[in-house]
This record gives sequence, C-alpha cells and structure tokens, in this order.
Amino acid sequence: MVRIEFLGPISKPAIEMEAATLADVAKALREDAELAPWLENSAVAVNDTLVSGLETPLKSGDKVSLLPPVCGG
Amino acid sequence: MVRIEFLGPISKPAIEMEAATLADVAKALREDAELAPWLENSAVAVNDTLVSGLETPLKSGDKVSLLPPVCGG
Amino acid sequence: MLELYDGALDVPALLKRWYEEEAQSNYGAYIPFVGTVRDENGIEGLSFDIYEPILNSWFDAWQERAAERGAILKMAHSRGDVLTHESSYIAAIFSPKRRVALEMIEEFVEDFKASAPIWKYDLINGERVYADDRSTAIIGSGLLAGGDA
Amino acid sequence: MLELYDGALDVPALLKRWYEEEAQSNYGAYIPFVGTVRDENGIEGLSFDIYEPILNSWFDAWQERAAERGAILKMAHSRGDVLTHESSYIAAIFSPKRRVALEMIEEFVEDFKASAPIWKYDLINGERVYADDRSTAIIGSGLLAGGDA
Repeated sequence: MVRIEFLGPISKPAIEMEAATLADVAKALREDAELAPWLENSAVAVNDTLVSGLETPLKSGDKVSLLPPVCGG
Repeated sequence: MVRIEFLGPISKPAIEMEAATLADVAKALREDAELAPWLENSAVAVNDTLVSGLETPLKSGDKVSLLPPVCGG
Repeated sequence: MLELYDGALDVPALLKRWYEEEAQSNYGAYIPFVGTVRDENGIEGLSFDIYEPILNSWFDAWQERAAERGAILKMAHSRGDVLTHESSYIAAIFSPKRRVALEMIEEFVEDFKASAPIWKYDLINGERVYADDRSTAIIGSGLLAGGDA
Repeated sequence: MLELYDGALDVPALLKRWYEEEAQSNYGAYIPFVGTVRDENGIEGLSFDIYEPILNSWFDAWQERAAERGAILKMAHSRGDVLTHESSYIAAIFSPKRRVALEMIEEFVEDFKASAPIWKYDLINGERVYADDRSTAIIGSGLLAGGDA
C-alpha cells in the first residue's frame, strides 16, 4: 500500500492504495472529478522528493504527496 | 575670487584665485605638479553641483570642489 | 538556519540575533529581505500552511549553493495567521562580497516564491480563502493529469 | 532619512527603528543592505571622509527616484574610524512590491559605490592609508586635466 497525501488547500484526507508506479496513482486519482483541477496544477513528491515521471516505481510504505500552487512570503 | 577645495585624500588646503570660467581654474591647477594625478581622476563640482564642461562660468564667491575617486560603504 | 514560527515574526529580534550570530564571521555584506502583510483587498491578514520536509530539503539545497560562493542563508517564516502590518517572512544572506549577496538574495527570494511548499490564504471575515490568484504552480506540475498514462 | 554617525553603526538599533517607523506604512518589502568591515590585509579597520553637501543631494535625487516607484530609501553611514567586524553602512528600501525593492536596492547600492562622495582609508598601524585600489573615479572625472583648455 502507498499513502497519498493532499497538501495545503486541497483539503482532502490522505488515502491508501495499491500502486506499482506513479501511473497507477494517476489512474486512480483521475476517477475523482473533484481532484481534476488539482491534478492539473499540482507537483508530485515521492517520499518528499519531487518527481517528474509517471514511470516512477512505488513500493509498499511509500508516500506520494500532491503539492498545489505555492505562495510563501 | 573663487575658492578651490580639495576633498578627501587630496589633503591640500583650500586656495582662492581669480577665475572667470573653470578653464581658468584648470590652467592654474595644472601648474602644480603634485596635483596632476588628482586632476586626472577627480570630478569637479561648482557650488556643490557636479559639472562637466570647462566653459562653466564662475563668479566671485563661487566654490569649486575636486572630488577624487570614491569608495563608500 | 530555517526557523518556523506560529504567527507573526519578531523582525527586530531576528535581524539582531542573526547579525550578532555572524558578527565575527568576517562577512562584508548582510542583506535581509523582510516580507510584511499589506492591508489590501479588505483582508484581515494572511494565513500559511507549510510542508516542512520539502521546505527543509529545498532550503538545504540553497544553503549548499550559497556555500559554493562563500555565503550563508538564514530564513524565518510564519505558520498560521499573520495580521496586516505584521511580518511573515525574512530571508537573509551573509557574504564576504557585496555582489554575491545582491545577486543571491534576489535569486533566493524569487525561487522561494516559485518553489517553496508554502500555501497562502487570505483571512476574510475570519475565514481562510486560498490565494489561488497569487500562487504559482511548482515546475513540473500536472504530472498526474496528462493523457499519457 | 540619511543619517551620519561618528564611528561604527548600531546595526540592530537602526534596523529596528527603521522597521518600526514604517510599520504602519503598508510596505510589503523591507530590504536593508548592511556593510561590515572585513578583517583582511592586516588592517585594523577603515576610516571615512564624507562630503555632506553632495552626499545629501545625491541621496535626495535617489529618494525622488524611489518615490516614483512608490518606495522610500533610508541610509546610515559612518564618519571616521570603524574597526574590523564593525559596520559602517546601511542602505534600506521599503516598497509595496517585492520586485521594486529587489531591483532598487541593487541599483542604489551600486550607484552609492560609484558616486557617493565618501573616501575610504585603511587603518594600518594607526595610520590612514587612502584605499585608492578600491576607489572609483566619479563619472566625468578628469575634466581639469585635459589638454583642451
């Protein structure tokens, strides 16, 4: 099981799912219509490192984080 | 009479002279060999305003200042 | 060197402590950038969420970049609510050289705005309203949305 | 807004006072640049001469440029001796906008270095030695030396 966390304003509780790669996570999250705009504008981190490819492999215990648009300062 | 002031490291007392333009001042100061390097690298102000031409007219009571290379901070 | 506080920052105290921490370090230039909440659009203030693990690694990477140029960075940011005319952010650089300090403080603050995992909300009638119009998508965003999977 | 002091600056006190002076002015960005005397080349410190009339008019012209962009400048500088690890210079900008503040503090500090009528001396064995190798001729220098008169 991997854990999916939604950061900042997405305000959705974390979920857990089976996933071998980030593509599996993408496929599952796209089924949630409310998430669609956030998928468009969020960056993705695996175990707190930003990633750039859907082929990123996942193993049980991994944490996937969605980071929506930021504005510090 | 105009008054010529030498600022910062030039460390030369002010002098007074008759001068109708800045060209007259330049001519007089060039006779002082010790001043030659300072004339090369100093800016000139008349009554505390930087000037850029030797034709600048002078009248009695005017103050001419030589400003050698600066380094504030 | 990265400090997070609940609520507004005590700017004079931070600027003083950082200055004194480096007083004998032989840096020639110290440039703090202080961000203060402006009274505009009728807001009562701003509120911030921070994701610390990624903020820390982002900051550590910048600290390494600064070290390559002989400089160091310090930063403080608020969590939660900060009212108008209070300050929520200080970034500071210390460097032997003026040019390095002037260049890096600008690069650091701009990358902070574009990349640091902090989310801003307007406080309006006591409610938090996500400041989406002022927010920037982190580079690489949209990975999960593409039709390529 | 231009303050001259005999000897080293009290940096924490100045940064605090300036911050508090503008606390209700609704500026979003405050960037001070602090210059500290580095221990290098065996100097005991630096010493400064200032020609105030032209420094004041230079500063006033910059204050007008800042006002055109909604910003204000503050500056403090030392006269006379400042020892190593003490500070001799603070320039600060307050601006509603971050970009204006980041751009102007750099322009202001660089023009200060090139134009402000301040002369620097190394303090070596208690003597003042003009820092000619680090000094910059003001634009237009050499007017009195040319062969054109």
